[in-house]
Amino acid sequence: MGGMSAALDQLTDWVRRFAVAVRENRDELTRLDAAIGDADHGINLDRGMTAVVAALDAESQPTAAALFKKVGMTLVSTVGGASGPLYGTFFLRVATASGEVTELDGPAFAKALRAGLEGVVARGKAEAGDKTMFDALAPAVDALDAALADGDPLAESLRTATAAAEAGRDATIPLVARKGRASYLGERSVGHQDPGATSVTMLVAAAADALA
Amino acid sequence: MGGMSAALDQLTDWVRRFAVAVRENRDELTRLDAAIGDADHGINLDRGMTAVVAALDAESQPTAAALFKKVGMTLVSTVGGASGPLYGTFFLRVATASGEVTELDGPAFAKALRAGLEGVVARGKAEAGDKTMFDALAPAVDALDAALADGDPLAESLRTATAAAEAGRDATIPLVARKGRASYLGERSVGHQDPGATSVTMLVAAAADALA
Amino acid sequence: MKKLINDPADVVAEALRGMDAAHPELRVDHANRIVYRADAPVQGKVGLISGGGSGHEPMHGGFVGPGMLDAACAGEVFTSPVPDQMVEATKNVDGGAGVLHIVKNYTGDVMNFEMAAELAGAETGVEVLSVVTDDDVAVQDSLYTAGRRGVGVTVLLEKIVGAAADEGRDLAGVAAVARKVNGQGRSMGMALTSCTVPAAGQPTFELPDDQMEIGIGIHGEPGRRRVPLAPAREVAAMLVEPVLSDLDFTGPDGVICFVNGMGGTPLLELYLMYNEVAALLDKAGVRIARSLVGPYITSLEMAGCSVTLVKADDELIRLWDAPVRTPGLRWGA
Amino acid sequence: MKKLINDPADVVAEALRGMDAAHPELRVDHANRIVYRADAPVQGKVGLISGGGSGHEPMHGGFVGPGMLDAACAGEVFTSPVPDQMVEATKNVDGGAGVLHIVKNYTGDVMNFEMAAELAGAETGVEVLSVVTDDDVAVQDSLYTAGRRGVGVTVLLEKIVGAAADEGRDLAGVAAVARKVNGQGRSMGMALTSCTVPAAGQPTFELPDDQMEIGIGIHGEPGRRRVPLAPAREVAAMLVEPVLSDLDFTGPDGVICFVNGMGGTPLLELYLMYNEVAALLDKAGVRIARSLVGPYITSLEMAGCSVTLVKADDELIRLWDAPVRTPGLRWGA
Ligand SMILES: Nc1ncnc2c1ncn2[C@@H]1O[C@H](COP(=O)(O)OP(=O)(O)O)[C@@H](O)[C@H]1O
Ligand SMILES: Nc1ncnc2c1ncn2[C@@H]1O[C@H](COP(=O)(O)OP(=O)(O)O)[C@@H](O)[C@H]1O
Ligand SMILES: [Mg+2]
Ligand SMILES: [Mg+2]
Ligand SMILES: [Mg+2]
Ligand SMILES: [Mg+2]
Repeated sequence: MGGMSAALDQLTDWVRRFAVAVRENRDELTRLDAAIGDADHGINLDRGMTAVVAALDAESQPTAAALFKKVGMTLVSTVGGASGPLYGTFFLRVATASGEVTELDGPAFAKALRAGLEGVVARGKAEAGDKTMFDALAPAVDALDAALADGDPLAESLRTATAAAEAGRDATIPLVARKGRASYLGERSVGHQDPGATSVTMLVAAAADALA
Repeated sequence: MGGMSAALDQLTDWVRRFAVAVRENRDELTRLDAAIGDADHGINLDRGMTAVVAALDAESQPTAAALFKKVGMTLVSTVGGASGPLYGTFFLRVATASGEVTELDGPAFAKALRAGLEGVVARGKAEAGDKTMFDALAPAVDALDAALADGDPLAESLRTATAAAEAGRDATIPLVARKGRASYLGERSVGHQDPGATSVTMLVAAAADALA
Repeated sequence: MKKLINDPADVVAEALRGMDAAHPELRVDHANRIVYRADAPVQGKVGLISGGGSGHEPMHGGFVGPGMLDAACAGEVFTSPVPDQMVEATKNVDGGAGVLHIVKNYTGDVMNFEMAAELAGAETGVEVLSVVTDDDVAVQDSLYTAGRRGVGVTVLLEKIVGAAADEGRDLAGVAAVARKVNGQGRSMGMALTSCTVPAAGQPTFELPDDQMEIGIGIHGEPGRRRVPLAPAREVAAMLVEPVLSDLDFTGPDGVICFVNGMGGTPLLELYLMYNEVAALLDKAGVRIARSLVGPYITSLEMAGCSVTLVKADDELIRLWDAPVRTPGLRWGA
Repeated sequence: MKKLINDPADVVAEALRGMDAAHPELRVDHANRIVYRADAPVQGKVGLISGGGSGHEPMHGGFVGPGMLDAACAGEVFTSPVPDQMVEATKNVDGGAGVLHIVKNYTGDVMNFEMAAELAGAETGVEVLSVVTDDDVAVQDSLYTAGRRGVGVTVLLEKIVGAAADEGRDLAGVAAVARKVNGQGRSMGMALTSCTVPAAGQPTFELPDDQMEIGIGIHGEPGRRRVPLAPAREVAAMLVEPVLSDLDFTGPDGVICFVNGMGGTPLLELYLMYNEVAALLDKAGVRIARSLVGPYITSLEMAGCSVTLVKADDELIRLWDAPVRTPGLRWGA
């Protein structure tokens, strides 16, 4: 394989690594949300990803579709708030796009991520520059497509995507929020990094680590 | 006169000086009450004595009985809490004991104060060492009687009485309160000076100043 | 001091204006700071008045109305009202059957109501009886002290006695019900934070972030002891145990269980505390017949709670269930 | 963090246990965190459900009962509940006439209720309509943002719509009343202090002793601007003016005027604020037809208040006056 495609255990590892990252950064994510939201983003995602890990521990999933559907359904059922439907819809769309397979090659993985991104947009109607998770996720998916189109292997492409997510995340700092709770602050949201953009960057980074 | 007896304007001055002392020490009295009570003794007495001064400004009183009755009634009607009935009853009894006169000699003034003290006891049932205003007022009245019996002039006797009140007030510090709100604290009331003993010492000191 | 007020000296007067405006079913005498039910006096019914310092809202003004008080006298914050107010209220709620004064056991309240009862008797000829509530087990009861404070039982008593008066009992009968409720009730309270008397401008006591006060009253006075913060489960035990060891609440009769908020504690936490209290009572073999959860006898913005139990036989339960229509308590008709 | 809780993770579950124990007239599904009126579903009546993050008590669980909601779904503190809860509640309150979802306009709440409505329709065939409250004038309404927040109007709407459902209107008719109330209502809030989310353990924002936040929501989020502390009179103007300039409340119809406490502000101050608000409305030629004063839609222990006005014609007043019997609001029968 060597970073050209992703087997089921690597995909599972992606999810688990994301859970670890959320756990480790729980307080940081919550602190970011306290500044421009309601101080629960880390708590919410951690509750959800803990439930996801428990579900994966309890029962191993036979296909990528089954894996991501389980992840999405569990997040929808345990997170609540904005991130529950957004992350949940993301994974449910990733599941559908992945199909009943046990391995995804680079283009298939990229296609699945793009489907997830489209789910986030369908659910939340965010546009570029609204200061949401979209602002990190969309550039990451674009970068992944571009890198794969350039012939880079999946692993390397995901590192490129992570860098794009990080840049998108950092670029949320000067923005005025126009979606989600932070939008209530108007100009006062300027100067703060969006919590959802931060967590979704961890999601992309976890993929780069797991699918290395 | 020269400190041998007290004319009506001096008696009025006593009341007014007490009002000034209460106003000046309002926060201190309230602070003492915060430690072992409910943080209102200075506020209460200041409200009452402000009303008293307004009443005396509005209408001058023809006799000692009329003067002290006005003071007592005004305090009863405006102070509330424990100190309203206690200070009110004190002045009402002083009024009755003074009689319809325009001047009180030493023994008559002392007799009036003792009647006031007895009113405080009748109303509040405090005994020596209960950590109340009684513990400053009773020694002051006793010292006044003793000094007058020794042949000291009224003015000097009131200075002696003030010293006795101060000593009584200071002696409340180590006591465990057994009456009033401070009694709820039990042993925790130890180490704090009683607010009522503090204000009543100002009352005696005001007499010493006014009747000098 | 962070408060929604104008001049601290005007807090009580202005709050009474707001109460008056918000409740057409009440009548407020602003000069005397008395809240009346609009239709007072009710002919033939024993009149019920209470009163006390302000800062404990909804008590007492919020408990004026059919099935509860006929009038409430508002003092300054944490300061007993004055006899003039009580005399005036007594006159205006007497419907010919006499008036009961419900007094919480604080030196100031007791002395002012005493003076009022003397004056009301002398000036108006209205028959007056007084009942003093003293249910706070945090305070040692003794002939040589001011005795226990009147706290949570006062709320339950005003409701129950209001129903007894509605039933047409005479003054002695109404007073007897009041004494019975007080005799069968006990309370214990705690604080997580102090409160700030508006005119004082700063917290009555300082409480470190990791400490709480056990055995507090309702006037921001410190409690019996200061202990480290503890989980709700342990706090509940610190409140329930002294109540249960002061009076036997077991037996077939059951209790009215009242978990009260001190003003700054959210309902979410009060329900959580109720859950702990109910579990402890269950373990102790005490049956809960009725319950009340919420901020009903408060201490300004103090965070904390108190637990009150009143042993209630069928008669008291019937009186408790009877209709009541006040801003603070309302059920039945 | 000073709270009467055990493990922060258990706050909502344990508070629901307490609510269940304290209110025999409610039924609580603890697995799904749903508060039902004990007799749900009511056959032939449109079912009303709402829900949202916890920490706003008594809303929504305290508004379940005859004349108001049939069920409320409790989320984690300040976090929307999940679709599973809403689907389950929808199934169990449907009495054959369909179910109305009352949703406060927050991205999370709207998305979760949207998913629930999709699922409920697909899974159960129950007819579902949704109405979203968005009354907070502190937030600019725009197609390009999340829009205004749903705050105080939600309380009044749940009461009025509850009465409309009781009158036997059909789902479309009940939803129409809900939209009318929301369209005619506006709110504005302020905070003197922050609140602390139990799981976060520290205040959501720091507010210096001499500052307050104007234009806050109900989730401890900071407001639109931070200004120096001001007297109640000026605070009232800061809240009333933006409300009045967003919608014309003058005219013969009058308003329901709701002064709400954020959780940590005592009733004494809320009545004082009501007095100021009433004076401003009088000056502006707005007639108060009905009023409500108290902590009904809270933000944990936050000190502060909000003002809500709903323009109410005879129909809405009649529905407002209709009997309601819930832990949080109770009058009439
Ligand atoms: N409409 C939206 N589209 C995409 N992302 C959004 C939208 N609204 C909010 N978000 C994301 O959700 C994050 C907040 O999530 P969280 O704190 O868990 O939910 P809540 O705001 O309900 O408390 C924001 O930082 C933002 O990235
Ligand atoms: N029974 C009593 N007899 C005499 N003095 C008393 C008694 N009870 C209280 N006091 C005095 O009253 C003072 C408190 O007065 P104040 O704070 O105005 O009233 P309250 O306790 O009602 O707030 C105490 O410091 C004490 O000196
Ligand atoms: Mg959040
Ligand atoms: Mg005092
Ligand atoms: Mg006092
Ligand atoms: Mg949230």
